[in-house]
Amino acid sequence: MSASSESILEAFPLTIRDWLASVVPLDWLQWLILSLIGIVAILTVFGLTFAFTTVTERKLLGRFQNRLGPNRVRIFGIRVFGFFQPFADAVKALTKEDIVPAAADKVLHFLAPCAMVAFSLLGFAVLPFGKHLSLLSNIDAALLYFFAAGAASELAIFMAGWSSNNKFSLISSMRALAQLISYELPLLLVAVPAVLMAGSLSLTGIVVNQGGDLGILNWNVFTPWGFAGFIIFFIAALAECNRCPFDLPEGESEIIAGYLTEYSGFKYALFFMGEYFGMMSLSGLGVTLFLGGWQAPCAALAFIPSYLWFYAKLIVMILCFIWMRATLLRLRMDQLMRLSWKFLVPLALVNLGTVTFWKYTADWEGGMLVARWLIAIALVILPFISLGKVLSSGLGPRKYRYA
Amino acid sequence: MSLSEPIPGSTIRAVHDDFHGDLLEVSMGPHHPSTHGVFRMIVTLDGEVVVKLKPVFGYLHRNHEKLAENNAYLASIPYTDRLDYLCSLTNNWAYVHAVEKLSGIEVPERAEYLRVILGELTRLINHCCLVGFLLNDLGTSFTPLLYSLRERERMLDMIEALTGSRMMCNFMRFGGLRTDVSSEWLAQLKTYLDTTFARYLDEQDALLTGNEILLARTQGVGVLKSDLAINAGITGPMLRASGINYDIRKVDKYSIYDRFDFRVPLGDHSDTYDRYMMRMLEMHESVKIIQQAIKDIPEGPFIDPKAKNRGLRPKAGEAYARIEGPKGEIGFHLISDGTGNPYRYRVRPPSLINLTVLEDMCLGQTLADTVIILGSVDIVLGEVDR
Amino acid sequence: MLGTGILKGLYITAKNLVGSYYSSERLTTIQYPEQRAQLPENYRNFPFLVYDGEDAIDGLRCTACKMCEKECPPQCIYIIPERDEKGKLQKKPKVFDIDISVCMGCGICAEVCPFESIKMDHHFEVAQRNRFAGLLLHREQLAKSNKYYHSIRPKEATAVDESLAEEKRKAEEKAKAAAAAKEAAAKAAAAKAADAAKAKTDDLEEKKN
Amino acid sequence: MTTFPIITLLIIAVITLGITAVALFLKNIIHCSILLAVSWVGIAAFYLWAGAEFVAFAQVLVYVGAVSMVVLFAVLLTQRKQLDLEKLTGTVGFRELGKLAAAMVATVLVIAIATTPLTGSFDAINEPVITVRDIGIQLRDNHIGALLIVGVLLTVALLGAVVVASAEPKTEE
Repeated sequence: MSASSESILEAFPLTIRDWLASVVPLDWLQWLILSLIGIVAILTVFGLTFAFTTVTERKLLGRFQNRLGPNRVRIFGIRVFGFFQPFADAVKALTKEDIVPAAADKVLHFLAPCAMVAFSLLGFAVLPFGKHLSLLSNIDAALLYFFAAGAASELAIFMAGWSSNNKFSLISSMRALAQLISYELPLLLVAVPAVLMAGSLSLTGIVVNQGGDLGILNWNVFTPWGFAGFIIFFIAALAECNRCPFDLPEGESEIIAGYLTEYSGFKYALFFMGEYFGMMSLSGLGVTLFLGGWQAPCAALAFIPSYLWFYAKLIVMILCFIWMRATLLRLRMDQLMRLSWKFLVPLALVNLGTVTFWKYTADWEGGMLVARWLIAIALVILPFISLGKVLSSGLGPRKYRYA
Repeated sequence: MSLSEPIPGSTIRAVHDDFHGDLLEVSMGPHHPSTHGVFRMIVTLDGEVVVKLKPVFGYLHRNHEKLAENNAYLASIPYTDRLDYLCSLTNNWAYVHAVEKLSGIEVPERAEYLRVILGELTRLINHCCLVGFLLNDLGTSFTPLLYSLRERERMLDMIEALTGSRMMCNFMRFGGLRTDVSSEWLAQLKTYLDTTFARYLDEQDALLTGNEILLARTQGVGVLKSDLAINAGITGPMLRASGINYDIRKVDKYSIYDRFDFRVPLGDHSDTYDRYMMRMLEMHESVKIIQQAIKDIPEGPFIDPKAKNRGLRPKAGEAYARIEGPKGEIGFHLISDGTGNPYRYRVRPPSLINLTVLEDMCLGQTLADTVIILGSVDIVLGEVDR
Repeated sequence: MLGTGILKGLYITAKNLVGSYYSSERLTTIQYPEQRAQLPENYRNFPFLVYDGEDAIDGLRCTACKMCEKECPPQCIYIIPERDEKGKLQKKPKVFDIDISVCMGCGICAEVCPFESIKMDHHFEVAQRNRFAGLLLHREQLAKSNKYYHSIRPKEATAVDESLAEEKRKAEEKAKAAAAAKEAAAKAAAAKAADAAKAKTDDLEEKKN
Repeated sequence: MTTFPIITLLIIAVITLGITAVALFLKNIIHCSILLAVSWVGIAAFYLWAGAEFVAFAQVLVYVGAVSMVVLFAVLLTQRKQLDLEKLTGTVGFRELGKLAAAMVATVLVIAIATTPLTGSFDAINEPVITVRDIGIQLRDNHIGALLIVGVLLTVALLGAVVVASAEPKTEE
């Protein structure tokens, strides 16, 4: 993408930032202003996205279930199909009484939601939102930073579960820890192929590697190992942010609200903010690794600024999260662990094999290219089918006799 | 109290044990989102595995039977609506059936056909409700439950147009029904069953019966061995899921069920998945029965004119009559001493009796499974506590 | 193959999502305060008293026979009949209270009432601020005109009116017949009396001659 | 990473040591283990200050992500009912033994610090910025043996854990 063909919109946010920074005399103060503007930009964009994701989730869930979502909130008489709901929720969360159980561990009980939101926000620092828009674009171990930031959120959940001094919270924090640790492995393993192909750990490098004249076909998701990797990534991301088929830590029908039981008021809202930020940062990573980050699907559409493409793909992935939540049942704890250790991790390891095969046969041409694709697809499908058979052995719809 | 020996491997041991660590006693209390009403289970957990489960109920006891002893026979018909408030027409039918047997009242042909139609319609409502609640316990955020409730609402609207109230129908009288059923209502029911309900059944089937997570969560969970089922007096879909062919419509051939050909599904593995499939397959059978009944329903009186409803004084004696309710065998045992009030009025509640084996099914399973097993037993607290 | 069941489930929910936007078959939500569901005619909620003519209290059909009070399962009806100055029972209820916090809307009172005077209402917004006084409806609040009865239950109201008219006609015929019979009897009695008198006068004349 | 003057090094050192000290003397053991995890983040800050991002992020990922969980699980599962500590540590002999062990560890540390030749001045850290690619190449060329052994060791440990966990106890039918 040569600079000349860039639209003025592309670098527009940068010009504002540099103009604002130039106002300040001292250089270290300038560095401070630059990073502050970046942080404020991310917080506003993703804060608003969080607000409107909650309401779109409730409206979409409603539509999935053939009912209308919330449409009653009215500001100055305008109803806008209920999209003022997040502001009403915010006011409710702020005004609700914040009950702390007497026997609770006050310090941890207070720190848990703050830690939860803090850790899930850390992930946004390295995501390449646009061609030039990335807060810490000069870090070359960006992917490792992302997983380091995500890994600490288990600490927050444990603090919440333990400090509420409630049996259900304890069970649920145990479940949460086991689930998060066991699903971090497939998440890491499935990110390695993208790094292998791009040759660098930095996320901007991975996105640039997915560019090229073929446009959409260059994205990782349209290679055999990329598609398998994206499916595993999606399942692992669902588990990492406690979303539907894996929302055991706060399985409503079993242990009420799990580690959230003893929280109310703004702390409860903070937990949800943490969960949604985690969901957005993970789908941001998914978009960067597999869906070509800020790459436009084809050269003709390149005039739309790159950060809009990133945002569109992010929204599509969040809608898939909501779709999963509307349909899938919840797994039991041991099945959840078995799915990760006996199904996703082996598949991810095999995926490493396919990607090395894919990389070292890059120069096959013509007939050999078809062979390359077939072998790669076989390397992905066969283990999936055999492991799938092992996993669901003895389960299946049954024939019934009639008396 | 459990009739069978504890399942091998489930460690029955002291709650407080320093070496193995304490067992966790959790009260899934009367105020719990998935206990279908005010029902409490004191569950002792070893990690996630259930070691002991003590059901506690009685929170919804309304003294139904003593009340009936002080009321006239006609006056306690509306109270039977409130026994199993999901299917009030079959409760009415069971009570009216018992009083007719006690006082020897005849029921005309058309009334029998109408009773079968309404009874099977109530079975459809109850089963589609249960399938929705069972899957709601499994964790989908309300989606299959709301599809079921949408269909149930349509059926309840039809019942409301006929009897005046959605759930508290109070529609059956000794010797027949309170009012006649118009032919447009029957035609509307027939078209509804053929089109919308059939589509709902296929959708629910496609959405859930092949779903891998449902298979994993329900197959092999909460197994109820057939000998334990017989000893504990289990009836209804739970018994047939354990492979025992006992359906009162076929055994007693009461009312005019011998004129309809319908099949009774049986399960082989007697686990939660079979109990869920029993209800799905029974729904198909009930739709068949209703269509046959609508096709050849005769004209004639909807109630036996000679039957005395108000101030009925059956001669002294005693009678027990039962019908195949959606949850199992619901029976009424009436003892009359010749006066206007029954001397003794006893209800055989299928939910309560099916609930007695809950602990045997849950031993050795995890906490998450107890919720689904309770859901598959299909209890309604109005009937359990009376 | 693993996963096909889940994909089928996802397809169904997607179909419902799309369906809910255009087919009214799927989207069944009624926005209650603005839109109202059309109540079926047989719908019953709480009882009310029907009165004919204009004046609510005089036109009441109820004759305070206390049949409904006796038959009501939760015993929530309380009737005191009117007494005239001499203390003789009148065919009008002085006090007719229904405690709708106890009433379960079963409709047995409407069924057993021989005079078609108590019927089941369609009005369901009965919330009150005060649980005791507010929900104890007196005769004035219960009484509603026959025209209102026709508006909520057209078929049933017309059937009731016909049966009442027919009953009235039969009653008049019986009254006419009874009146005719009385006259006939009176005439016959008079005739008999006349014959007897004539016979007596004949005896007197025979004795005289 | 831009090089930072010596002051930031002191700040990080003070914070980390402070947190670790507090962690040692707290009564509530859960608070201690969580503060321990925070002190590991402090150590990662040292690496960041020195410009070694890879090691810093690895440190946070491994320690704060996984090892802190192991510590918390251990603390949780062995939660003693509030027994008084004297009875636990047994006779006085143990206390003497404890002091001896502490002294030995201290001497080893002091020798290690004394003998390592410190590079020139503290402030001008201007060594070439090592990118992850260079680390990769170094690992591939000079330390390939060590890398393979560690890789095999970890895989064996992982598979061993999976096999141990997957073999349900035979008693369960």
